[in-house]
Amino acid sequence: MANVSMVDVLFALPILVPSLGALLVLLLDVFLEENWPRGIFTGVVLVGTLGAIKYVSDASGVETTLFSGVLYHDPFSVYFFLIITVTAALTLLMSEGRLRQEGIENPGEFYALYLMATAGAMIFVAAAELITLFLGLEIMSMALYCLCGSAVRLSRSSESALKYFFLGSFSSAFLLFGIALLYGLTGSTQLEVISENLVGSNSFVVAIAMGFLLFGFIFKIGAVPFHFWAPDVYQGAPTPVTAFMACTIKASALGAALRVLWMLFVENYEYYQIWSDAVWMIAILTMIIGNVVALRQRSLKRMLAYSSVGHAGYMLVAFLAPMEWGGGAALLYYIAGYGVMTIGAFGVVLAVTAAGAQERDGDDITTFNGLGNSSPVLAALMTLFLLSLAGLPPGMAGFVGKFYVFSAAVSGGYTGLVIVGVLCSAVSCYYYLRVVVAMYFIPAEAGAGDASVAPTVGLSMGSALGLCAGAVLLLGLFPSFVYDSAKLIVSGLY
Amino acid sequence: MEGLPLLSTIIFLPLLGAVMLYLLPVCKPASDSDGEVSRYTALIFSLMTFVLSVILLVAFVPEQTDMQFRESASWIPSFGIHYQLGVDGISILLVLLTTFLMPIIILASRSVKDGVRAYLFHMLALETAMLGTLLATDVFLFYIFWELMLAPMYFIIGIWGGKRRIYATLKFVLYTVFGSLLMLVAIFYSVNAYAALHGEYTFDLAKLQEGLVLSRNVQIWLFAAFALAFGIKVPLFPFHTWLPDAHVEAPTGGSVVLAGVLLKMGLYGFIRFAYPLFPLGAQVFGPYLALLAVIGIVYGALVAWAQSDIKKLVAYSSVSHLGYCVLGFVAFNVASTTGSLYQMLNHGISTGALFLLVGVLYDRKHTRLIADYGGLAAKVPVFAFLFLVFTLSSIALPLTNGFIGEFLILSGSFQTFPILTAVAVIGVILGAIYMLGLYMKTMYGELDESKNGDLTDVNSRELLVFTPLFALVFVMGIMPGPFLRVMTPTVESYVQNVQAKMVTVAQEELDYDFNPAEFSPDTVLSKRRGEASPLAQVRFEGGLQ
Amino acid sequence: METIVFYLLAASIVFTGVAVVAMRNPIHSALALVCNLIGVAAIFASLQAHFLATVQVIVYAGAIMVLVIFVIMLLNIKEEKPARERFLLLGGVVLAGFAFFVALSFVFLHQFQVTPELTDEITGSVANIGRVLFTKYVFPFEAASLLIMAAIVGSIMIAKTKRREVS
Amino acid sequence: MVSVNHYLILSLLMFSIGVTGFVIRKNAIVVFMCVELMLNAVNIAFVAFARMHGNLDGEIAVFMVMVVAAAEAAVGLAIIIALFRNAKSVDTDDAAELRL
Amino acid sequence: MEHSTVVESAQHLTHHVTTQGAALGIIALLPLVGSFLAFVIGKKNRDSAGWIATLAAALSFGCVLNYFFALPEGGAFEHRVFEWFSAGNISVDFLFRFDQLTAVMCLVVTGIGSLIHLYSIGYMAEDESRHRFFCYLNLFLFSMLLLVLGGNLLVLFVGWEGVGLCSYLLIGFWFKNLSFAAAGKKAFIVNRIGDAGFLLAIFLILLNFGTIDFVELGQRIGGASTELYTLIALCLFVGATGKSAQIPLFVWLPDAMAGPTPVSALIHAATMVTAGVYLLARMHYLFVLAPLAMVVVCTVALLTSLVAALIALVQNDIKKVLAYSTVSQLGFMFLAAGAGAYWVAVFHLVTHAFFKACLFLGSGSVIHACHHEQDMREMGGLGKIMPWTAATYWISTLAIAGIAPFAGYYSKHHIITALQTSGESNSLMLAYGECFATVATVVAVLTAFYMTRSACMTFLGSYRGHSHPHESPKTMVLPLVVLAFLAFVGGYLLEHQLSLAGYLHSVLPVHAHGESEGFLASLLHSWPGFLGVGLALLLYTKLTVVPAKLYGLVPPVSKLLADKFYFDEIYDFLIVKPLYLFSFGLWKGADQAVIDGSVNGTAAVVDMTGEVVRVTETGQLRHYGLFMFAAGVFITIFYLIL
Repeated sequence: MANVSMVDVLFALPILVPSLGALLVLLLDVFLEENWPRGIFTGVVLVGTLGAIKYVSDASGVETTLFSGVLYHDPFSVYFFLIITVTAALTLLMSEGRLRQEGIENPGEFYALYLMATAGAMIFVAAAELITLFLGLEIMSMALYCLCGSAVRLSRSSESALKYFFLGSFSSAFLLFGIALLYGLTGSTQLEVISENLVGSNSFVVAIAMGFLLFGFIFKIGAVPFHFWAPDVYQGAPTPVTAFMACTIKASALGAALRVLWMLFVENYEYYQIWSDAVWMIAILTMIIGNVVALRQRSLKRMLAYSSVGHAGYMLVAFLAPMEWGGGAALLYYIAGYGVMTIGAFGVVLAVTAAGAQERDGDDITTFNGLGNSSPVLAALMTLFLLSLAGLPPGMAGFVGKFYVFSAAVSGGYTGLVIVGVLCSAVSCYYYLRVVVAMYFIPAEAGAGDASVAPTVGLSMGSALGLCAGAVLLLGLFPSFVYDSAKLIVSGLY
Repeated sequence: MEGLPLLSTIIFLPLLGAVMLYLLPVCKPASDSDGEVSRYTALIFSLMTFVLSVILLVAFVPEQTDMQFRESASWIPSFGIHYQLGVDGISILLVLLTTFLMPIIILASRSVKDGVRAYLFHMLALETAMLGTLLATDVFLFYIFWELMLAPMYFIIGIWGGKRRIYATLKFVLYTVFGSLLMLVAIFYSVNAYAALHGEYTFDLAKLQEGLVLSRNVQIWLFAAFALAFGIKVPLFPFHTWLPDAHVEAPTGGSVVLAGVLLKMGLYGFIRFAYPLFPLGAQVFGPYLALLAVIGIVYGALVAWAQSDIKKLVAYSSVSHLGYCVLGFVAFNVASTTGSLYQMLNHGISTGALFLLVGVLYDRKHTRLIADYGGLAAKVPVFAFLFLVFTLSSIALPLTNGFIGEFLILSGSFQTFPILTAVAVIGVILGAIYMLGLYMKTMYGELDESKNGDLTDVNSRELLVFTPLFALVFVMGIMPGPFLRVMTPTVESYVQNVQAKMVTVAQEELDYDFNPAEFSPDTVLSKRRGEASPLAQVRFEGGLQ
Repeated sequence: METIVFYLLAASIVFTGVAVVAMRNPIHSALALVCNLIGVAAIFASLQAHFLATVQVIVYAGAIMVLVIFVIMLLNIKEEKPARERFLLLGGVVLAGFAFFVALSFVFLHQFQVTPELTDEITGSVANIGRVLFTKYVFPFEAASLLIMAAIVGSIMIAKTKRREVS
Repeated sequence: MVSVNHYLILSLLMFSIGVTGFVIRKNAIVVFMCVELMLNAVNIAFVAFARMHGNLDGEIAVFMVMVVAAAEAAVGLAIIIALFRNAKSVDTDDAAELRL
Repeated sequence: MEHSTVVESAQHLTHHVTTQGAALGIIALLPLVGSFLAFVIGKKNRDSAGWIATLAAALSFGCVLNYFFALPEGGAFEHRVFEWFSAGNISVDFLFRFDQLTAVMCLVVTGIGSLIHLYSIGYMAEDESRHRFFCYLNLFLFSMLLLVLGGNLLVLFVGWEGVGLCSYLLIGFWFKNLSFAAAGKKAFIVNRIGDAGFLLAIFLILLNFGTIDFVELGQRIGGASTELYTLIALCLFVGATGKSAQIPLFVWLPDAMAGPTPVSALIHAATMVTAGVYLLARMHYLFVLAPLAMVVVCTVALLTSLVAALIALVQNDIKKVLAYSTVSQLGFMFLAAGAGAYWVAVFHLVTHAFFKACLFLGSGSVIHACHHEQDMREMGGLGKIMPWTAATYWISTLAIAGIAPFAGYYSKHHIITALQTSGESNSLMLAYGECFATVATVVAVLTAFYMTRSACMTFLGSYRGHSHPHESPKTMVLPLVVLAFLAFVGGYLLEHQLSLAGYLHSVLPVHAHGESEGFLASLLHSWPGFLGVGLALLLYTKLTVVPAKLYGLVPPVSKLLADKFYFDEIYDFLIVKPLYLFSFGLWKGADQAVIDGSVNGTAAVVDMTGEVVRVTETGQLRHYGLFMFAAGVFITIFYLIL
């Protein structure tokens, strides 16, 4: 039993910086004036986190675990740290100065929780041990429950917090049971030990444990059949939180799930069949239901929620494709691309629905009518993000992401799954393009709550959207940069 | 010209123009309220592109049958994806058609009143996408440009279209996406099969053509996926119903580019990709495609006859005409394939011109119903004359361009599918019936003074638009030699190569059958455990052949 | 003896558990839950997890449940209205839960037929727990503080209300 | 003899009761209590397994679950209070503004 | 005849001493230039158009004469203008060839064409857009010359379609009248049906013989099965029926009379409609290998000539009578061709061109005089008012009636003789030869009868109309006189002095025929003509009440004849209407309902699925918990058990 060394602490800096940052926010909130620039401070913390990540990634020569084997310290974690921090920073940037409009009255607490959720998400992906993993999950979730309810005067915000909280607790109870079963089977909560000891176990029990674990992970990823919370919560929560959930949280859940499930069930060859069948079915259901139900949504946030469900489906396809054939790398790339385009889309929603953010139908699709005339740049950006989500050039990141994912799946032999995937992708074009229709083809009616007046964008939102758009294009045009390193990173997993 | 990447310049010059429209201060709506400056800017860029493509044609060596003016740069090395361009006798004239039509479309854009700049932007962007599609020799690059064609067209129909534009444009996009995504799966499959055999990924068309060895069964499926994507684009019966809607709702320029170039992309895809990659699949599907094409010829013609809307009539006539092109190609001999390529050019010119003519009428009277016109020949003789010429070109009267194409197609196809071609000849009759019927109903008879008494004849700008098209109708009808000479060497070697593959591959009837299950994680894991991977065996067998 | 104790405890746990679900009045449910948690603490104790048993009683049955009851009283919650769904659906849900239970236990019966060895060395004593907690599990332990921090901050943010500013 | 199986079955039974309660009860506080039931059920399993394997990882897990439960109690009750403030009800059926 | 003999003779007949480099293209090019100039200059100065066009036609005629005289016995001129197109195994030259057959055709086309141009100057003098008219007319000459000069099937086809286009334009010349325009369209479309057959024939020839050059084809022919020859021949014949107005595609020709009368004379009597006959003559080596096809040709031709003659009996429109007469005479030409006497067919073609052009121009003169009145019941007694017209018309009538020594007699006599002897060369005709000859004789009687009837109704008796007729101007009379002269002596000259048979024997099979008969014998052989003419004179000058009574005698028959056997109505009812309804049904039913319906239906199904699945979005926590739990249990159990 090794004691805690300085190295452990240093290498855990990416987690520690936002945690401490959160405390600092709270502390400063007490002493500073009412309107001190909390957002900027939080941004600085996140930038500091980026610095820490840089430090860690430079230092990571040898793969190792930290704190007597409860945290991984490997490129995989670093990659997800980066994704989590960058998406969190982008979300933060775009929501700068817009909290009040969304009904958030306690910015100090909000930012603190935001940082804590970020830290929790990092623990979640980096955990090498299931109790730590569970704790990371709970830190992230607990902060997130509260963030969802942060617009305290809005009943839909409370309602979304309630739903997210109860369903989240419900699912984590299942996850916990899964952990208990694995512990019972192997006598350890260390992933690597479990993976070794699991060989030869009763596959029935393993299957049940697998089911319970999937319940927990899939819930956070937001895939069918554990997606029911997503639309309600996405719609009810303040838009910045929604964006945070859709990108950062989903990314960390995928990262954690990828590592855990891969190590436990894929490395363990004999359980692979059960595992892959289950994920196969979930992936198909997710793609179909996510995309098909999105067709009928009028609320844009709800639509994006279902779209994110659909994308979870595509990511599960990559999840299924074997790592050697590019599944893992494709997933890593996809998460990055998906993150920027989704944040971009939510950013535009945030800007356009500013006036009606606290109304019930504030994000109705008619809000976008005539945006192409009143604010051509915003509309063009939204078009780019939506096309990217639909996987159509010039939305290159989405297209290349799908390309990687489906290509990996085909080489993995999942051609049927890919066919379903592309068909769903075709279906998804309809609802994405419906927004484009509203923006460009339907003129705004005077007076109504639509975009007859150009929404204000501002510097922070503008730069966030610009960064997202740039990332969408660059990731797509020069994907090798990310993909090749993703390949290297994933190769460390097996 | 040494050192200048000519093809890239041709592809991206229009895009540069499109961007310039937004960057140049003179094009700002404030200083350019009627969009004249933007029009001229766009015109200059499209003309420059045309000039460059003419230079390309001049420098092109027809006798060299492989790709010329190659450009290649590694793009996504892990998948062997290259930014790779090239032009050969099959694509060069289509490139010229594209660059030729675009200035004409821009000249004819006067009828677009609102958002001229955006309209021109989309047109130029579309030109880039189309040229890219024609010039890409990397499957991935091709696919990107292929999909890129959708977005500008979507906006062109959606913003500047008619009443049901939203329905039409969504239908257009969804239909096309539906097909092309399945093609994407087939591309993945082929690339993976190639990788399994040769141990490296590549999207290079030439390499895939060389090295892709697939069993008949697999080829059938992959070809079907490609055929669906391309068949929808052509459009082949029964995947054509998006076309009339899109044509009717699109603005004039949109219709012209749709009929003139976009539809050709489907057949071009067959020629460039589906057939060379999957010759056995092509062999199996060929007769069925021919059947569909012939059905399309007769069906399109019959339905066109029943139309009361001029644009819809012309749209259905496109279905019929493209049927000829497909028939000619799938008959797959040198004559018919050349004819098919030639007919693509002709269709672009004559149908493009017809759409422009309809646009002229629509600009003046804002109706496209046949019943609203009649007796116009007396009032607008020049218009009537032009209309007659393009009508005759459309029904393939000898000495117009249409005849050469149609004759080559039919006489060539007759050698492969005599019965089907005999049926297709019915289309020749029906073509005359609906086109002359249209001409008679609109141009002949007594003029309704109250309705069309104020109609003015084509003005000088419109005349400028039609003159090059008019000239081409006869030049290509009387002197097709120069055009044919550019493509025949390539077509000859192309047809020979593919036919040779059909024969040899069919004879060998390989044991090897690409089976995706071999690449499942089982394989991967067994490999990790040090067992012999089925993949290795596959490689070994592949090496033996 | 041990068996009898187990069955008694088990019976009480199941009974109080059912009571939690079945009671109309939330207060009754809460009280049932307290009993249930104490039963669980007894089970812990019977498994020689003394530290956990203690914490269970103090933190769970004590602090947490008091908080719950406090909230119930604060919000002045009355009895629950009957569900809108028909009885059949409820029955179905209960049956499904039961089926879940039966299926899983059927599976487990074949796996864990092990009688725990009762040894003196390794027990859930405070010392043993503490040793593990502060060596191997020091990071989770610290992370738990973050969790509690988040919970505190979050609940404050959500529950506190500023006076609405009049503009 | 009392085997691990006995504890496990007890655990599962309790878990099932919790699940059932979660699904059929409408009062948010009771639903919350059902979640607590489920967590405690898992705790029983953990402790039994810890005994079976003779290591303390399971007990540490239980300890952490208790922390989580405490945190959940705080957050959950706060959310319920917020909901009550906005909707004047703790009935989960009434909290259905967000739907379809 | 033995197959090999036939093939040999075909090879012999296409074996010319060809002379390269003759600028044959100039013959066709002149009218093309004329056409352009007539339009451009005529647009400024309307009156100049006619003269320009006439000059172009005359110059062309001059060129033809030049080559005609230069043409050596059994030789041919060739002019390879350029390689038109070539791809794969198909290579087509723009090739002109001038042999004896072409020479005859060219002379007819440009000669009569020039005369009709001249005539048109007077006829169209008052028309507002006569520049357009002359432009079209010259364009027609150009196309027609392409047709006859074409050295391969495709150049011929160019001309073939070109004349169709010009015919379309000229029929619909007065396009403000929609029914005229419709007549033009009908002509074009019916022709297209024939063209489709022609195209198929070209494809078949290309496929089986690899060439479409007439000479090469003649050399390569042979070796294929009789069925193939029959098929090709029938396809060609389908093309010919379209262009030359034979059953079943003859319906357009009567309607085509909507065009200006010179057009009817030039296109629909003298030249274009005979293109089918020319085609058969050109491809004779193919037809002689397909005896069955020849029987079909004969049968169709006989039927056509009979039906058309019967209809002509009761027409009152002077141009309609002439139109049906043309159809009937074209039938005669095909009879000759079908009997294997191709040169006779050409002979009749030439004489027919003389007298029918004259008749049409005469009728045009009458119509012009009567201010566009075409109904013969509104005429009468015009012989006194316009003697030149009347005289020429009568001469031509006698010519068409087949009375020696007028032109028509010789060709008709040959046709009937050829039919009688057709069994010698075609065993299938053995049984029918006599029968065909008999019917043909009957038709000849009918021809003489209805033509005399029309002449009587127009020129004899007293004027029944209301306008003030007058003799036509000199530009119109001069062509009439020339043509009448040709109709008078042309046959005799070609039979004896100029010996068409001898001239054509190097390109067409000419069977040795008996020594020339004496004048008396020929008068004797003209008995059908005398019979018809006499009967008509009797009925329409003396017993004028009888015809009406005759018609009244069998009303259904006369009605049937007057209504042209209801061909148009039957086609309309059986083909056009159903096809249009079918098209409409295809559009509404197949296209919109089934195909588009299934497309939109798929979309709707997906959409509805979305709607149905959306039901799960109840917004209620408990339901979500239940769904998740149930789904989790389901998936776990599903994979546990399966």
